[in-house]
Amino acid sequence: MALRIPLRKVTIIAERVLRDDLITLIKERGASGWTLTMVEGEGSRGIRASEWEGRNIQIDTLVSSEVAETIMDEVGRRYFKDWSVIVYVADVEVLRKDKYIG
Amino acid sequence: MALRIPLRKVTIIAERVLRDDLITLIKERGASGWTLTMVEGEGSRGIRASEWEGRNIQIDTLVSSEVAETIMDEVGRRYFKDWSVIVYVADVEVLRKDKYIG
Amino acid sequence: MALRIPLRKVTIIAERVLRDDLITLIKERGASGWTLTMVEGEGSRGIRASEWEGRNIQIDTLVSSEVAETIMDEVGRRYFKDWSVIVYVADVEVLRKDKYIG
Amino acid sequence: MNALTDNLISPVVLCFVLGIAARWIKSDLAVPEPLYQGLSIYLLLAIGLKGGSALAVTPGGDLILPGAVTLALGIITPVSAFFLMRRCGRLGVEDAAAVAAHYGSVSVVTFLAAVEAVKRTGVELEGFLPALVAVLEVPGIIVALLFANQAGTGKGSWKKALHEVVTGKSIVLLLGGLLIGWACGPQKLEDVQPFFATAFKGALCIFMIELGLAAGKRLRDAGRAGLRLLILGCIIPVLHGVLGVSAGLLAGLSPGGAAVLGAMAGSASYIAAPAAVRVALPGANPAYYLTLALGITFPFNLAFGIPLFQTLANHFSLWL
Amino acid sequence: MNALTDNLISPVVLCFVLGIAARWIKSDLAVPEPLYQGLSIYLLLAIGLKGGSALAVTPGGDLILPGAVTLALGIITPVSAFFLMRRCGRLGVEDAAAVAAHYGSVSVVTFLAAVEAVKRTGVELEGFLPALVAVLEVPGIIVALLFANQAGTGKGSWKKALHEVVTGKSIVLLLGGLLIGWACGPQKLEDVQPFFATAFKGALCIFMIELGLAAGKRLRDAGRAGLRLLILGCIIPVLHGVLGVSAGLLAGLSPGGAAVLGAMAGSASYIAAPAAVRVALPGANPAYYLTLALGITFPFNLAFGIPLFQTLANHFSLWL
Amino acid sequence: MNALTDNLISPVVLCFVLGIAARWIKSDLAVPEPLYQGLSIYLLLAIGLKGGSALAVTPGGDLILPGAVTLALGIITPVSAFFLMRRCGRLGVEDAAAVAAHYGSVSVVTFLAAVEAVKRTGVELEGFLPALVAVLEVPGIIVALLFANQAGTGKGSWKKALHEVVTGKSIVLLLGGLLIGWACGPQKLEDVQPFFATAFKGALCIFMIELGLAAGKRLRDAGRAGLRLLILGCIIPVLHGVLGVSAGLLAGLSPGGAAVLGAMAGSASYIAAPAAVRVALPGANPAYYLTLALGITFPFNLAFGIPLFQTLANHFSLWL
Ligand SMILES: Nc1ncnc2c1ncn2[C@@H]1O[C@H](COP(=O)(O)O)[C@@H](O)[C@H]1O
Ligand SMILES: Nc1ncnc2c1ncn2[C@@H]1O[C@H](COP(=O)(O)O)[C@@H](O)[C@H]1O
Ligand SMILES: Nc1ncnc2c1ncn2[C@@H]1O[C@H](COP(=O)(O)O)[C@@H](O)[C@H]1O
Ligand code: NA
Ligand code: NA
Ligand code: NA
Repeated sequence: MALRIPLRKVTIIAERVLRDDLITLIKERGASGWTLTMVEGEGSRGIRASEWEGRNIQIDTLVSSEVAETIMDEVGRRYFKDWSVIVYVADVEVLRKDKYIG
Repeated sequence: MALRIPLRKVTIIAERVLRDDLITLIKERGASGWTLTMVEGEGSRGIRASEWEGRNIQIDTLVSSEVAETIMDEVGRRYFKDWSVIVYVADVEVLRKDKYIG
Repeated sequence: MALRIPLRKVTIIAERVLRDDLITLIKERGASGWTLTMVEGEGSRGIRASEWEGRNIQIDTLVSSEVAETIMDEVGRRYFKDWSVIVYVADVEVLRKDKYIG
Repeated sequence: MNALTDNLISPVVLCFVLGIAARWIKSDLAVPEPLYQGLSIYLLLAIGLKGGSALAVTPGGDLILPGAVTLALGIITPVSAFFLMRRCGRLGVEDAAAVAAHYGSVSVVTFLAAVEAVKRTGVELEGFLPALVAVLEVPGIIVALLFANQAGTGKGSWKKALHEVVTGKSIVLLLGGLLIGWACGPQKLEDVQPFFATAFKGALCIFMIELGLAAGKRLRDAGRAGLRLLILGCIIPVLHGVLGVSAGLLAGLSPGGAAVLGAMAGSASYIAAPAAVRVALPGANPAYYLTLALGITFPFNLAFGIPLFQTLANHFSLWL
Repeated sequence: MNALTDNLISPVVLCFVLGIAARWIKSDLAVPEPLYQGLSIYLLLAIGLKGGSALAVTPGGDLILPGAVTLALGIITPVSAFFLMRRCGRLGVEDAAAVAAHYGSVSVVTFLAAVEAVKRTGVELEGFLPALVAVLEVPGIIVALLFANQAGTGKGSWKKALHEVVTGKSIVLLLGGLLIGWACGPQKLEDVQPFFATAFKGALCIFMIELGLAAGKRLRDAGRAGLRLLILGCIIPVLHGVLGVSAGLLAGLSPGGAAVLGAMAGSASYIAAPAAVRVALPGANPAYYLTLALGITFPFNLAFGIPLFQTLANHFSLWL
Repeated sequence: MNALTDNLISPVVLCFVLGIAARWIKSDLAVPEPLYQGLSIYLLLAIGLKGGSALAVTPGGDLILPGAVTLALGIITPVSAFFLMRRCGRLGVEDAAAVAAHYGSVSVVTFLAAVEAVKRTGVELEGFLPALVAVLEVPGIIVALLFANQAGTGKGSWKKALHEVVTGKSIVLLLGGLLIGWACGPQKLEDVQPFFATAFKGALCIFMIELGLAAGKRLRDAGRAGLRLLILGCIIPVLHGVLGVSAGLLAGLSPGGAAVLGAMAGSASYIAAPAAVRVALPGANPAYYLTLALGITFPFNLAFGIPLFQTLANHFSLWL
């Protein structure tokens, strides 16, 4: 059986202007990688600058449970008031690289 | 610990022409938001108009368990016969906005 | 209640050059479909040709638990040493098509 | 024969062939989708502007007969395509209607290729022909969808399909361009001519590469559609083309204009029609209509149809 | 009146109208984002090159007064916009500052439309005007953000906002183009003129379609912004425009140049400003500033502002 | 020295510098990927068409010697680059082979810059040079990959790498363009010249901005590659360039043509080679080959290599 580590996948969907900030944030809080997708979306907020500016971004990062906790809390604290942002988390099992490279 | 609500993430992958219809459908059934990604794909159906028309769309919506139920059922009923569509659902925990904005 | 099958969603994030290879691989190992998204990302590896070549790809495929196992193992074995690739898996419930088309 | 190869050896046609060849050798050549969409915006607007500025200097009376004849073609061609597909093609009602919608409408690129071919022979052309493209684009699709509706097989949304056709970007840009061109007239358009007129044929080359890539993909599927359909994909354009040429000459068009009208009538839409058909007739199999329109009839017209219609128009015109 | 309709009946303006109309009938017409971005790179670079090559042949002394006057406009207009929005528009400090940043900066497309309008009347224009666009782009945004900062409501990052404005692609391309154009001079630019100069106005048409689509979206929201703001969206451009025209004439610009400077001062930025404001003033409601800049003031200037500034510049110049 | 700055002060080169500068100040300027891809399709096709139409009017015999000499360069340059990288660069077999593949192939943009530079001096050029670009593109990559294969370190798929090179879009468009241009001849190409020829140099400017942005990114990594490699990245182009100039003159090319062939030989591919190398030699570190090709050798050639090759070609030709 393939060897896997249970991790948490934190997903952040946000306005495009926050791109660099969010990447810095998750890396500072302990994420070793991230994957970004350009998306569109609609949520509870009204008209947003991003409508003109273009699409939203979705950042997925695979992290440990504790790192997930810190990232979510930090994103909530920094961005929920003024920005169009949502964050959610899910369980995933990640294939261990060392087993194959080692 | 960051406060989170357990929700269901419903994912619909479909031909591009269904875009507006699907968004209307999920909003009518109770979704408060959605995120759309342009994707490509292959499934059990053969040649599709969308090959010429371009890529598929993927719609993710975070909803309660009951809303997920209704949306999935409705999508299946309306589109499974004639269209290239799949739907699946997964568990996620969404960070509560009120805790930060309040 | 909508009828659903519990399946595994295998997600592969990789350099763009591996696109055709990976699709062939997952189909050979038993996947009946796949969905591909263009993404960007950063991981444990350093500079990659893909920086110049452009973005990464993300392939999601809904498969049975056993197929998931084989695909993950195979991807790890073939690509983990030399390529920029990660693989993870999650649980999802997929709406059964036959119930609606039948 | 000489006219035939002469028609084929042009940058525009050869770029189409390059696209097919690239697909064939499994090259990674691809025209990015946003660029392809940008080019189609450009081409449609350019055609509209050109036609519109010609309309501005054409007496209204000269347009009535050609317009009426074009409208008639838009009603007759889907009907004949439908019955041919039912009888000879042995398709079901929904599939036949879907195919008919494509043959009832018009392929803008076939129109352009015909205009080029005629111009290369030094023959004069009516400037208002792009306006006829706009006239021919919509009715055929509607007529064809009526068949499926009548047979009760159209499960898709009619209202949405109609909206799709009428507000589709190809008709909006074509009509919009016609109106702008007509309102501005040739003089005020002069500033934008280097972009929309002079650069036009080169831009068309890039577009043709993508069409070639797409047609190449379809050609590989052509086998699956069956010999029966393959043959129909060559007969229908000839039939409709002859009809178009004759109608054009009777309506008083020049031989060149009649040849172009023939190419228009003989062509099958692969931009406006597929979108509308997918919405209105989701049960119809795209393998049929896309393969026929893009994989067979378009290359057929490019290679054989257009020179044929030119020859016919020249011969027929002598009898009038 | 005749001058007014004459100003409106041009391919560039009508393409904007086409965009609005397409949005209105819910057409699926859309300029793909990469193409839109590509066009904006092209337009900004082209403007810069043109202005730069003019700078290369303009004695430095001729630039001091117009440059100083433009800088002054960049400081005065955000102040007046801020107070009008606070008093008459009844907006909060953050929202008023956000709107002021837009009116303090300049809309490049309004500039282009004004240049076209003046050229169509056969009047000569100073070639260095694009350099004034670069001068006017940044200061107004900074002044406006200072208001919010002073009031302590700017929760966003100042440093990042400043970086955003100064290294934003619009200023980089404009300044870069100016420098390249200046370094190369008219002669060395000759090779790239067919692309950057001759094709310019046609390319602008495609850009205008997208602006029309975006403005059409905003126009639908205009109701929500309230009548009060709607009226301000028409009064501010007139006020600033008159200021700009007068300042231009006093600085020794030709009537044509003064009219263009008026249009610049009267315009509201919708490329550089929104990005900076979103970063610096995240609490400000984009509904206000985007609707005003793109939904109201831009079309207003296109239709009424520019001909008004032309007329005023002609009249005022007689008194000097 | 004067010739040097004169070479550098051109819109094309300065747009490259603008790209580097924009990256340096962390501007958000970016050429969207689809646009960049579209531009590369355009440039390659345009080069092909031009070369092809020249081939149509060149006697076949005139091509044999230059073609043979170019092929020889395609075999010699990867070998010399491989050994220099092994010995002086102290790279492993796989990394050295990867770098050699880049130096063995040709950079299309360096070719274009060289053509421009020569033309600016008023010197005539052989029209068939683009055909030599096509000849030089592929063999070098294959030769270089053979080294790794022989050493048994090439774990990647050989077959796939070969397919990648031969059917890669750059070779398909170049060869396709050559064939189309040759089949059509100068006359039939006239219609597409405003798009493919007149607009060419302006479009190249936009492409150069993106290359500048990419090179700017690489320049920041250049430190990591080590001084040793930096120096090699400047020595190899000179070495290969001198070889190319001499070979060109011996093959009977004009001094201008020989200078261009020198620039071609001295250049390192950064479009075709990286894709093939990534597939064939996944273990090779892209930091080496991308930094050398795009970060060092390309700017080096643009600034110093091309004027050097021009001077050498002029001097050498006097001795013949
Ligand atoms: N219920 C939801 N399901 C999926 N995506 C959502 C949902 N709510 C918000 N989003 C995404 O998050 C972005 C910001 O949401 P908001 O801050 O609520 O405007 C939206 O543009 C959507 O892309
Ligand atoms: N097993 C699968 N795994 C992932 N995506 C799938 C799968 N099956 C279908 N899809 C996606 O759903 C779309 C429609 O599927 P279908 O209706 O089966 O043709 C495809 O184009 C894929 O994007
Ligand atoms: N921790 C992570 N979370 C999310 N995505 C990741 C993570 N690590 C790597 N990736 C993605 O996988 C790609 C390859 O990773 P790597 O092989 O580690 O360079 C990256 O470019 C990212 O898109
Ligand atoms: Na037709
Ligand atoms: Na202003
Ligand atoms: Na070389």
